[in-house]
Amino acid sequence: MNSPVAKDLVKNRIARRIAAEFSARKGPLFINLGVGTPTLVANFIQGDHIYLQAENGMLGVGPKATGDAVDRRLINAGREPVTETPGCSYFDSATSFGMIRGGHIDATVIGAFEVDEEGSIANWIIPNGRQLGVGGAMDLVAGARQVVVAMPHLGSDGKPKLVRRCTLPVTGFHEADLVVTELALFRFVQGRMVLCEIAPEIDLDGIRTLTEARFTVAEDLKPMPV
Amino acid sequence: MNSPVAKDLVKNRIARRIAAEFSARKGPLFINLGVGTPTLVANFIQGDHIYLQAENGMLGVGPKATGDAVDRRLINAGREPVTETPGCSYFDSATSFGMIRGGHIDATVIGAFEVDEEGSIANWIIPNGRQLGVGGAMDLVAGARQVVVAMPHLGSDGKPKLVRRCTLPVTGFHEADLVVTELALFRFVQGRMVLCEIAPEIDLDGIRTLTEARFTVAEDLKPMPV
Amino acid sequence: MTANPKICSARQAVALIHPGDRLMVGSFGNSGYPEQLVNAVADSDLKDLTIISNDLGSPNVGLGRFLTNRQVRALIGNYYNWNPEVAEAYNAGRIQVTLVPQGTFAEAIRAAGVGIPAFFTPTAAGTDLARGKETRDFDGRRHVMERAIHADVALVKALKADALGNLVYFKTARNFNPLMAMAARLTVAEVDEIVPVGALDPECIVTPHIFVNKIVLREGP
Amino acid sequence: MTANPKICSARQAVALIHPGDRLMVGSFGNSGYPEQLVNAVADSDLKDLTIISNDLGSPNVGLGRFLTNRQVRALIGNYYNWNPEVAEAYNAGRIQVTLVPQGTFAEAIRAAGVGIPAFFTPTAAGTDLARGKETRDFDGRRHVMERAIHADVALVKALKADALGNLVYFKTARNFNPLMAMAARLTVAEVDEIVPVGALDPECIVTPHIFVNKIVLREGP
Repeated sequence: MNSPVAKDLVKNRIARRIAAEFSARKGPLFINLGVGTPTLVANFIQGDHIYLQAENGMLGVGPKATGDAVDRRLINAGREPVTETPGCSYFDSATSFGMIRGGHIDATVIGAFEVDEEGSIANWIIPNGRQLGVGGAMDLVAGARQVVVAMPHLGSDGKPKLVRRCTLPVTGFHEADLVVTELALFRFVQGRMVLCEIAPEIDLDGIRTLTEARFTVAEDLKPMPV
Repeated sequence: MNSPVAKDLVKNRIARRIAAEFSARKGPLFINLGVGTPTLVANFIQGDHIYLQAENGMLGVGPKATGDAVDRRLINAGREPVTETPGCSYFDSATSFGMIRGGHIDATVIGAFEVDEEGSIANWIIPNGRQLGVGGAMDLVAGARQVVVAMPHLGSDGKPKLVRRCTLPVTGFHEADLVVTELALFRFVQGRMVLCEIAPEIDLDGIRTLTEARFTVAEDLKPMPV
Repeated sequence: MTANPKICSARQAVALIHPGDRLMVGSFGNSGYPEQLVNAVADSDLKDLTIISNDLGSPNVGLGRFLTNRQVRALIGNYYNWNPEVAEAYNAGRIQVTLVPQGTFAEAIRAAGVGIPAFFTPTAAGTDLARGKETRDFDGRRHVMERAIHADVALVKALKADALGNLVYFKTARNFNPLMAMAARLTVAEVDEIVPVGALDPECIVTPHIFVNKIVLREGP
Repeated sequence: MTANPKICSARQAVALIHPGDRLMVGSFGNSGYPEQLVNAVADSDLKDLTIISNDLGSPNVGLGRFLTNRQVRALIGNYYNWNPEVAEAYNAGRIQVTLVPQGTFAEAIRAAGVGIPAFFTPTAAGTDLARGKETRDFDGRRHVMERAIHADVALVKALKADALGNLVYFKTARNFNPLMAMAARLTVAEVDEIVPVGALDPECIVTPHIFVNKIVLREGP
C-alpha cells in the first residue's frame, strides 16, 4: 500500500500538526522531543510558553547551534549541538529522568515502529541483531503526562504501522495518547482509539484500508489542517 | 553507684579521647557530630584533614558563629549558628543523607541512653510521652562507617549505661564500633565488646562493677589518656 | 505587557490550599522556612491539614502556629522535640503523628518527586519505626521498604527566583525545600528577591522552574 | 609544603584500576567524558573490564576504544546504537550486554551512591527489559524492582576541581558524572582546571569533595 501524500511532505505536516496542538494549549508547557520528526516540532511551535527538555540534562533547549556556537559539551539527546534559551538550567541524568518519571513533563513526542489499538507502542528495537539500545524511550512513555506519537501512516514496507497488536518488542503498554500521521490524527480516549481528524487526500474508507488497528470515529470528525 | 570522675570533667575527657582517635587517623576524614558531648569533639581535633558534615545539608562546618556572624540560615543539625570553612558546600537533605546512608561518612559521634553488649544502641527516645522525635539518629547509626558513642559511664540514676540488652527502644542493632566513657574505652571486635583502655581513677574490678554488659579485656589493655 | 501569572501574594497562594490538604513545608528548626506563607496559612480558616515537615517549629512560632491554632489533623515528619505541644496534642489524641527517620523522610519526598513509589533502606530495620513495614534482606543486611511521601501543596523558601520560577537557596536554609518543590501537585515558593530571567547562572539553579507553580515575594524588611 | 595527594596523572590513576574491575565512566555520546583517563585505560593492559556507561562512544573512539582493544568482558548501559561494534561483539558472544532503560540506569547509579539497594519504577514494566525482574503493583500500576548499580572505580569528567576535589561541570557535559562520582569505591575526576580551595561558590558545587578520591588535570590544549 502507498500513502497518497508525497513523501517529502510527510514529516513537516506531522510536525506542524503536533506543534499546533501545543501552541493552542495554556502554558507553561514542558516538552521532550525525540530524534527525527519529533525534533521538527520545535520549528513550528508558536508562543513563548513552551520549554524543551533534553533528557541528557537540560531544561530550556534552544535551536540547533551552528558555526562558532557549536560546542560538543552542549548537546541534545540526539547528540546535536544546541543553544541555550534564557532561564535554562542544567542537571544530572537522575534529576532529568526524575522530571520525566515524576510526571513533570507535559508531553513527549516520539517516533514509533508500531502503535496498537490499545495504545501500546513499539519504538525501541527491531530484533535484527544490529541494534542494542533503548535510551530513554521506556522512561519517556512511562513518565510523560501525554505521549504523542509522530510517524508515517505506513511503514517503508507499505504495511500499516497502526496495528491490532504490536508485533515488535513493546516500549510501553497503553501509553499512547495521541498519534499523528500524514493522513490522520487519533486520540486514545478511555483506552480506545478514536479517529479525530482526517487529511484532505483521503476518505474514511481509505483510512480504514491503511489502518489495521480498529478505531471509532469521533462524532465531530474534522479535516486535518495541512 | 557513682563515677569516681568529677562530673565537670566527664564531657571534655570523652571528647578529647575521641578527637585523638580521629587526629591519629589518615585523612581526609569526614565526620558527623551529634549534639551535646559529640559537638565538643571538634574543639580537640588536631590537623586539617578532618571535615565535619551537618545532616541538614553542609559539608565543611566551621566553629560556632558568634556576634555578627550569626545567621539563622547557617546552622548545624542542633540548630546552632555555625561558620563556613574554605571548600565547604551546601546540598539538600536527600543528598546529605545519601552521603550518610551511602557509607561516605567515615564516622559519626553520638550520645546514647544505652549501649548493649551486642553493640545495639538506644539513643532516640525515652518512652515517657514527652518526646516525639528521631531526627537523623537511625540513619547515622545505620550509615556511617564507624559509629562512636560518647556517653557517661553511668546514667543520672547511677545505673550502668552499658547493658546486657537495651531496655529502651533501639536506634540500630549491632551498630556501635567504639564506646568512650569517662572511665573506659571499648571497641566492638567481631561483634564482641572489648575493653581497650581504662581511666586512672578506676581498676578492672571497678569497671566490672559499673558495667552490666559483659566484655573481654584486650591483651594490651592500656591506660586511658586523660 | 501582561503581569507574570506565576507571581502572587501570600494570601492568594494560600487560597489555593484546601481544607484537609496534605501540605509540605520546607524547614529545619525555624530556619529555611517560608515564614510569610506559613503565617498566611496560620491566619486562614484552613483546617484538618496534614503537615509534612522536618519539625514543627516552636510553640506558636513558625510552623508551630498551625498546631497552636488547631489546624492540624496529622503530622508526618521526624523531630518534634523542639515543640512540646506536639507530644501534648498527640497524647491527648487530638492529632496523628507519623515519625519517619530524617534520611528516609528526605528520600521518600524525593521519591515522590521523581516517580519512585517505594525503595529499600537499611535505616530503622528492626526498630519501632519499622513496625508494620515490609522488610527484606539485600546483600545479607535487613532493609525496610519505604513508600514515597506525596503532597497536595508544597510551600518552600528560596533566596531568589527568576521570573520563570527557577530557584536558588541560601546555605543550610536549603534543607528539604528543593525536594518538596518536586513532590507536590502545586508548589509555591516564597523568595527574598525576584530577578530577571537570565540573571541566575544556569549551572547553579537548584530548582528548575518546571517544579514551581507560584512565586511569592517576601514583603517588608 | 607537601604535594596534594589527591592530584595525580592519568597513568597513575589508571594504575589504581584492576583487571576485572567494574568501571563506571561518565559520558553521553562522546560528550562529557574523561577523555585522557579513557585513553590511559585504552593504552593500558587492563582486561576483562565491566564498563558501566550510558553508551560506548563510537568504534575505536572514546569509550569505544575499550571494545576495539578487547578489554571488555561486559557492558551495563542503555544505548549502543552509536557504536555498531557492540552488537557485533555481543552477537559473536565475545561480551555480555545488560541493557537498562536510561532513567533507570541513572537512578540505579544514584541509588548505589546513596545506600539504597533497590527501588521500584514503572519504566519497562511488562517489556523485554523487565524479564526476570520482580514486579509489583503500587497505586494500581505495575512497577519493576531495580537494583542499585555499584562500581569499583568511577572515571568522571568535570570542568573544574578545587584542590580538595569539589567539582563543577559544564552544561550538558554534566550527564551521569555527578551520579557516578557517588557510586564507586574509588572516584577519579578529570578536570580542565584545578582552582584554589575557596574559589568555587559553596552554593554551586555539584559534587562535594567527599565523593572524589583523585584529581587528574587534563593535559594539553
